Amino acid sequence: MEINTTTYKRCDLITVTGRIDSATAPQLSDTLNALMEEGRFRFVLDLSGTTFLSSAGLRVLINTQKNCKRYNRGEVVLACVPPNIHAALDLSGFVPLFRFFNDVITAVGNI
Amino acid sequence: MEINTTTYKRCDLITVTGRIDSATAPQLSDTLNALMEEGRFRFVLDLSGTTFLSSAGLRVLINTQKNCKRYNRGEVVLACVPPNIHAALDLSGFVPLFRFFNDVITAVGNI
Amino acid sequence: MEISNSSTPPTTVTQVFPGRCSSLEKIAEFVRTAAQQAGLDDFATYQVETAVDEACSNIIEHAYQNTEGEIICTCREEIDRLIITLQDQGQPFDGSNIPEPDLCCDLESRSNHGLGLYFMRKWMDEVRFEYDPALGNKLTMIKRKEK
Amino acid sequence: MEISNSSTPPTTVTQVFPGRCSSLEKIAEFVRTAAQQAGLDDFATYQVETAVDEACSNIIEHAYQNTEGEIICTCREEIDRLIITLQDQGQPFDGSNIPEPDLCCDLESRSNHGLGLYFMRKWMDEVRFEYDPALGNKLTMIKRKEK
Ligand SMILES: Nc1ncnc2c1ncn2[C@@H]1O[C@H](COP(=O)(O)OP(=O)(O)O)[C@@H](O)[C@H]1O
Ligand SMILES: Nc1ncnc2c1ncn2[C@@H]1O[C@H](COP(=O)(O)OP(=O)(O)O)[C@@H](O)[C@H]1O
Repeated sequence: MEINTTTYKRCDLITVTGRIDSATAPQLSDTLNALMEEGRFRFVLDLSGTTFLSSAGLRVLINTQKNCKRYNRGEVVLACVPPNIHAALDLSGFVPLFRFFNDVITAVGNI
Repeated sequence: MEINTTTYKRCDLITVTGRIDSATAPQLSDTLNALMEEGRFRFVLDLSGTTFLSSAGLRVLINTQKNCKRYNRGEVVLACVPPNIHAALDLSGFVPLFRFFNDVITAVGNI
Repeated sequence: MEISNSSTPPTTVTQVFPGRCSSLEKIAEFVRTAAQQAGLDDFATYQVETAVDEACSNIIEHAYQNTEGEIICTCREEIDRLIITLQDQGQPFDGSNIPEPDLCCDLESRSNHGLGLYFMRKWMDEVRFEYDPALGNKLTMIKRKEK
Repeated sequence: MEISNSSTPPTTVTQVFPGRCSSLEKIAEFVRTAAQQAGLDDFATYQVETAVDEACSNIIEHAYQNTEGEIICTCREEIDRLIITLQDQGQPFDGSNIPEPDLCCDLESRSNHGLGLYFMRKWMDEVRFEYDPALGNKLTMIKRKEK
């Protein structure tokens, strides 16, 4: 898994490439926690290059979403979610808990 | 010239393809004025596909920038400006009057 | 160790992996190859990969509790199905009585646990837990081929 | 109407365009082709295209004041330069005494006019205005080839 972070005035764009499983989810969690400790709570997660997402990754997503939405201070939105991963999010009941965007620009523009 | 407008929560992305000259500048002006009348004052102009920009187009840019910046209500930023067009903006002394971004996402994220 | 017999079903391949998170990617590759060879489509393959990843993550985390141990993974293709078995020597476990998680829509009250078994059950056609004091845990998961 | 003679310099091509904004794109193509054939690089070609567009826009807007009229455009390639002339029958005009615009950096006080002649002067090596009561306005703009 590779994580790329781009910080904009408005939000952070987190691009995750490869697998998000029990081996790699802690790294994603660390990245997001470090940003939240700096007071950043608006995240666009670009999953276009994510090939796999297990419940370990789902746990990071839900924890981060809870933390961001608290005090109305931010939000995690998901961009470019591949069909397999969307199916996993759907089965987990996560679809109503996140906003989804088909491309990164729209996500960054609407967060 | 073709103009495509995408409205985001945060801003409008205006993609201009082709020539901005005395024949087509009024159309760009109309598009921007209509948006400003709806109270929208944050514009990302994606010039990646713009092949030509004359003083008629520069006039539209400066007028819109003046209007947007008034009362601190917004801004025009320029994205993906081709070298020839950047040279025209530079010669006109417009470079200090606009923020430039190399890609649309960064522009949308920072406006 | 990889054991494989003839190339028309039934076909059986077995591989042993160290029970560590760093094995998950290799286990996924092993299972994905077996699923593709069994003719499962991309989504069914992804479902199998997910179920196996969840099961192995649980073995590593809960059965072995992050101590040393092995996971023996066997993929058996039959004419109409792919049968995956995972064997470990960790703490005995029977997941059959664990209830489904509550997938309520309210963010704050959503638990961040319990999705692993849920994925296994929803995305495989059959999930069976067995324990034998000599052989340890044996989890069998079956995915039927599309008719 | 297009007149062209031999293909080694001097070469002269002339074309007549209706003095309307909708001609600007065709004029640009005509001039761009001549500039490319004269061996100007991409940026020099863009500079010529800009100067001609500005000059023609002024003819249409100011000389003809959006009434009917023609613009005769001639591109003459010499060994070391491209010479563009634009002729019109509109109101006589001599741009030589028009001062440079004030390119101050303050947005609010920036004028949105006066850039046309400025582009022509800055991006061409020579700009000359002539008026003849019989022939009308003749604007000559010269771009030297890179040595
Ligand atoms: N192989 C196993 N060995 C021991 N306990 C397990 C095993 N698999 C699952 N469990 C128990 O079942 C619970 C539910 O598992 P699961 O649905 O995968 O969710 P999670 O791992 O997120 O808690 C776990 O919290 C754990 O207590
Ligand atoms: N061909 C022309 N005929 C008559 N007046 C002209 C012509 N070209 C330019 N002018 C005058 O010179 C002024 C400056 O021209 P220019 O630098 O192109 O800027 P702009 O067209 O933006 O005013 C014009 O406003 C106009 O009054």
